[in-house]
Amino acid sequence: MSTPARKISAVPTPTPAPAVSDETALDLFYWMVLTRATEERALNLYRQGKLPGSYYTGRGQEAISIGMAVPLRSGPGGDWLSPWIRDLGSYLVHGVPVWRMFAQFMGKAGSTTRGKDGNLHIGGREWNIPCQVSHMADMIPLTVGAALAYKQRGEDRVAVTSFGDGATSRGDFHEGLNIAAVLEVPAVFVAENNRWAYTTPISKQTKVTDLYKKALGYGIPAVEVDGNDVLAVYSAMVEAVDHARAGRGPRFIECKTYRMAGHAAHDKFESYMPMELLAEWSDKDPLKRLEQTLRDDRSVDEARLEGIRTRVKDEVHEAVERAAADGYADPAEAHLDVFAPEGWGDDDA
Amino acid sequence: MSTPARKISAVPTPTPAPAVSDETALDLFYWMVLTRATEERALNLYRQGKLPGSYYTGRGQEAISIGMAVPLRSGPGGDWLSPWIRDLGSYLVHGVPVWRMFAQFMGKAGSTTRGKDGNLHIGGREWNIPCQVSHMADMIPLTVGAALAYKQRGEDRVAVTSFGDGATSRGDFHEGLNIAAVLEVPAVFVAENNRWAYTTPISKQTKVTDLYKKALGYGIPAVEVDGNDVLAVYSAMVEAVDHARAGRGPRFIECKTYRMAGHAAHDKFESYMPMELLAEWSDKDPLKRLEQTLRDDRSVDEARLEGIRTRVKDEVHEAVERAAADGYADPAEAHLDVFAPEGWGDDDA
Amino acid sequence: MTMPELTYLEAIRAAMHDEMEIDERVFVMGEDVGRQGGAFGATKELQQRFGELRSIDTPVAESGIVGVAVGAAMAGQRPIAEMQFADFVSCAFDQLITCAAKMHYRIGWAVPMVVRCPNGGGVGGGPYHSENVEAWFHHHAGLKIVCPATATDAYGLLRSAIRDPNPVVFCEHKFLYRRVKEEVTTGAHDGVLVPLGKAAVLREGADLSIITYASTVQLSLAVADTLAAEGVAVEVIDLRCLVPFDRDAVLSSVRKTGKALIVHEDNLTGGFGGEVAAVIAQDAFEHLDAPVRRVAALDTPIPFAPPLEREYLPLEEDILAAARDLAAY
Amino acid sequence: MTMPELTYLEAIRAAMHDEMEIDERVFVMGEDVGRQGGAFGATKELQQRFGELRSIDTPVAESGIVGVAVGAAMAGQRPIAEMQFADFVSCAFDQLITCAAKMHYRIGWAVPMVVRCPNGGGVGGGPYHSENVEAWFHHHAGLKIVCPATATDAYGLLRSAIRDPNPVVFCEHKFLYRRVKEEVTTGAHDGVLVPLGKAAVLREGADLSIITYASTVQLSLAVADTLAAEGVAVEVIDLRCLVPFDRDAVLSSVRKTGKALIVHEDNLTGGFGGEVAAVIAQDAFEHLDAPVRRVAALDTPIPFAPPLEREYLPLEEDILAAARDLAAY
Ligand SMILES: Cc1ncc(C[n+]2csc(CCOP(=O)(O)OP(=O)(O)O)c2C)c(N)n1
Ligand SMILES: Cc1ncc(C[n+]2csc(CCOP(=O)(O)OP(=O)(O)O)c2C)c(N)n1
Ligand SMILES: [Mg+2]
Ligand SMILES: [Mg+2]
Repeated sequence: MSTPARKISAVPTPTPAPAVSDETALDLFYWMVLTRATEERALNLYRQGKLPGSYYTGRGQEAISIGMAVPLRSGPGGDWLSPWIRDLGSYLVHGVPVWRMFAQFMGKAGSTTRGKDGNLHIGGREWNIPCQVSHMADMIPLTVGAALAYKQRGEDRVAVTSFGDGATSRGDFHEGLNIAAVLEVPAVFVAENNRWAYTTPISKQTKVTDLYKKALGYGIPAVEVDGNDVLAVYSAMVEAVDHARAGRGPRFIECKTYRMAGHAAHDKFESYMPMELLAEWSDKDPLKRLEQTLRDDRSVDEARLEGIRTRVKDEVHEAVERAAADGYADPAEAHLDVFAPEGWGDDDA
Repeated sequence: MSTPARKISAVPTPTPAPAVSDETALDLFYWMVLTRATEERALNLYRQGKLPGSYYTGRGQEAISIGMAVPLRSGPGGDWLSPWIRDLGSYLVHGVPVWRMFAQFMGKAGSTTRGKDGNLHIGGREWNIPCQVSHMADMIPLTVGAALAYKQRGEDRVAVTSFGDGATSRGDFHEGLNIAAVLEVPAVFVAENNRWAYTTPISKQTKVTDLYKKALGYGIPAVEVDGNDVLAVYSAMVEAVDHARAGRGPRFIECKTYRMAGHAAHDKFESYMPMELLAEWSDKDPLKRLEQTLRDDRSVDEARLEGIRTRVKDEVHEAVERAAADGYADPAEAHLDVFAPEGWGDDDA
Repeated sequence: MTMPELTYLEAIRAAMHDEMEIDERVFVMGEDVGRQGGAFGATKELQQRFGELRSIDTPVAESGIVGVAVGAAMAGQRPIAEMQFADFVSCAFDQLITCAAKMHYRIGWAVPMVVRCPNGGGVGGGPYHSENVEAWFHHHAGLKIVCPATATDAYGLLRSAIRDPNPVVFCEHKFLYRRVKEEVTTGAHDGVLVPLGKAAVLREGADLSIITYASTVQLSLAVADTLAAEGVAVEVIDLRCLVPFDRDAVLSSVRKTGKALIVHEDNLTGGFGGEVAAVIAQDAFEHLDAPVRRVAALDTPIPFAPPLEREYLPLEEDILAAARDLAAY
Repeated sequence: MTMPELTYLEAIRAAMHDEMEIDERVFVMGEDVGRQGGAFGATKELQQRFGELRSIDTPVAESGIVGVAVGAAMAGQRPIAEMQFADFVSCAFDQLITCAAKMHYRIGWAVPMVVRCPNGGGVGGGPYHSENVEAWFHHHAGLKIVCPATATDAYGLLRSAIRDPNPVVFCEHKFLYRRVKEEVTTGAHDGVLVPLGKAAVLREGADLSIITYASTVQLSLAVADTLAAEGVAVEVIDLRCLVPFDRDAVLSSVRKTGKALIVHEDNLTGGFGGEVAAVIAQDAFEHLDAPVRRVAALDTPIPFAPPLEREYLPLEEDILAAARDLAAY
């Protein structure tokens, strides 16, 4: 069952957590299964030496990447979403086709960056997904800026970004949240507290390990939720987005979770992560939990779930094939597009 | 009378506010009178066109600059003090001779920077005062670093810095405080909340206008004090410094006050600062209040106070004369000292 | 269309005003820019005219300000972020080079924004209120850099910068703010536009090219006058923009004169002059009749005391001496 | 004294270890540097050897890290701050140029610290894990910049950098970390020291000077080999440090050969090569027999996909082509 979000600071009009319909729950299930399958496949490709660079997985954090993305409006005129590298699922939900994710990891021309950037540095104007940079927390002020633009134009759009516990130590986290609060923009901040930043445990990152408390220092109402419970994340997000969309200012959601593997595929995490804790959190696997809820509390047919799993398997297979068949961009493209051409964007004016 | 510091977050061993002796109170009085007189004289010189650049005064904030500096150990092996531009008095207490302050404003060779920097960008290794930069909040990480050095060497020294409400919006405030908390260094942070940053009122600076609450987001115990009551500031500082010196980690003090003039001498503040508030705060003038306490509560002889005033008048007069008589550094010095010479500091190794 | 006599500073204000009149997406943001109109008055009365959502007072947070501008630009606005002094753009360096500069290259999503930087020395500002920041950025592909020297250019280049779909670092020299003045064709619809990336040949001459920009343009013209009286014809080129760099204008001038003197107020090492010299030494080598000379400030922080700052800055006499040397070579 | 065969990365670790052995003031700090020994292992086991106060894991906060290092240095320590990747020093830019660089000039109080930056491309890192940051700083007086190309230099220059009383940006090229290896004289008391500011003439030759540093040194030597077989004697100069810049070494080489080719992996515009070219064009002009040429990366962000990154980087064949051209000029 979904644990209700613990409210820390009064939200203007306290609405009861919206009931999540079975259809939505199944939708969340589909996206989580797709995310898990995509990541598993990518990790295998990495291990086979078929992906350049390294590989970062969000396994065990899919409840967050999915729960925060599903409540948003996607597509042109939709909401801005700038997800953290653990949040592959967010990209999928918000519109990026699976094959382009694989093309991205492979550096192919079909990647959203035409191979100019790698891993989850994915984006495109058609999806209102800016292309993440490596520098942690940098996307926070950008997200505030997008929210400001919506407010200036009187549009009922919101801007959302997610980030890890490590990112909260950076100045841009601070400056971004403070400006968001003062300018009362429709932004939602999702902190994914998985208790590690590379090899650094949260105890060495901050003395205030409940990240939602940091938001209170900016006057931003904040809640903490069980980040391994997709229904909890989804509900908290629906509420936060509704409020932001209604012009009541920014919101902050801390999702408590645990990093289930190393920082990246090359990281020998066994040397520093306590195995007991990993085992413990493994029992809280968000996908298992959602499956259980669907079966036990919502009496969803196993065949229906299996149907989704099969559909996903096909989708991923097809996506990998397509990405593998794709070529690299012509090297000449390396020279292009440093600057946008004159007149860029004039159509939308 | 001194209002006791309101404790926000438990300080490990709550000690009663130490009683301030008459001698100490008179000492505080001397420094406050000296600070006020120095600033008044400097402002006059500025108006006469005798100081290049602009001029910033801390009039009305002397309780902070003096109250935070007097509890510190000065001189070689003493405490690190990095005061904000409103805190001329801190420099004096911590050892900078008055005439060198004037030389500083004038850009003379006798300035602590030999004219290479101006206004309160003052410092010197002999006083453990680093030379402030203009960039607000930059000195916070530096102060944390000095505190770290003392901790590493097992010295019972503390590092102190002060800054305005505006500085709390900057990333370096955040990064510095967080690192201080995590590394548990002996640093004391003094926020001077005078409710303005240039023309920006605190309501546009942050939604959390009680700055001590920000420190709690880092797990740093924090108190707020009446920043116009030098005995309150002094007592809070004694307590904070004692705790930091004892190795119990950083402390944060918010001094609530009001900026009694424009941002700088050239600022036409009448256009944006409400005059009623200025009048109201004028009644809370920290020097008047200390005088009153000394006379009424401590029965100090008026003659004794007058003696101090006379002594200060002479000191300031002499200081201005000396600075005026000083020359500029030779232009050739502009070329020198970009780098420290090999072997610098080897004597202390 | 009107042609008032405007100072460089008034021209900057007029450019923002006029763009804001015709393009709702344009807005200004920064510390004290709103009700107060900024530390120098560049945004004076824009809030009164266009409202609080288009002239935004921000907290003191340069990285946040620039980052917010990047996001707003991507979301379809045309932000103009003001740094209170150019020096403080150091705090926003990461946002500029990491987010603003590289977004379009990676996903073809443009970032049309301007960061206005009150730049430069000569005003007794000391090390932290006098920096020339233009050469902090030309290394970083994806940023345009504009450095006007006249009121007309300040107006026309700023309007072009606001319209440009790319992030532009606009270095307005604060020494020139009130010291430079001329009739400027303003007006929301028919004010003058000066294109980015075109240098101006301010004086033609066959003997020697001075290549310069911003505060040293007037000094170079004075030197050209002096040398004209001595029979030396100096060509003076005002780059106006460092990125895009008008390579052709520089090369064709130097190919004609055979002698190049590069002048900027910024310090020598790592200044833009090195880049100009390198281009000349590679691509006009066969036409060179003399060493490529640079006149610039000392490689030190900018000292505060008037005699020290004078020593630091390149003065007219320094330019004259170098130009004379070169002419005589 | 021992002479183990060390990789460039091991040499860096050994330098820190050996300085920490003999100077209690020296300590390392940064993200994951402690128990883990850093993302690349450069500080491996230093915490185990020297304790938690001398090998400090920090929060993710580059500006804070560098600022803390500045303060600790002023208070008498000798901090070595590690950036996890050089790219992230963008976040610490302000602390470096505002606090570290200008403190001694203003009050004569030195800031002896090192910021280690795992630098450079060629490792498939994409735009944010491949930057060459050395040219972000040479414009800013008060910072030294070191760019070793060999394991011995990595060791000897890092030891000198740690001992230097000034802030040093130490750019260690991560492509070289495990690819470059040699016997290095290590040892707390008698390990080799390489002074800052002295270029190395790695190959003497009378026909053409290649001036380079870091990852392009090996490529340039290979080009020298190829051209030697063609009868062209190439002199190869490894700058080792950009600041202090060994002007004399460059000028005397170019005065001898009359031809200069400047090579770096960093992108062309605003790279350090512009400065070198400008110095040559001014002070060795009379000896030049050919244009001053530069070979460098594209003026773009650093693309991720292998074929694009290859296009971006200056390759041996690019250097060879330019050198041949120049030799034939
Ligand atoms: C400014 C900056 N510094 C350092 C890094 C290197 N780095 C990449 S991910 C990471 C840790 C991230 O931790 P966290 O924010 O908790 O996210 P998680 O990986 O746990 O999802 C670090 C230090 C970076 N990307 N950006
Ligand atoms: C990083 C940075 N940005 C902008 C400025 C310009 N500036 C100087 S003082 C000031 C306001 C300071 O306000 P506050 O911190 O409240 O201190 P107060 O002046 O009230 O004592 C500003 C914006 C600066 N010095 N540094
Ligand atoms: Mg984490
Ligand atoms: Mg204030």
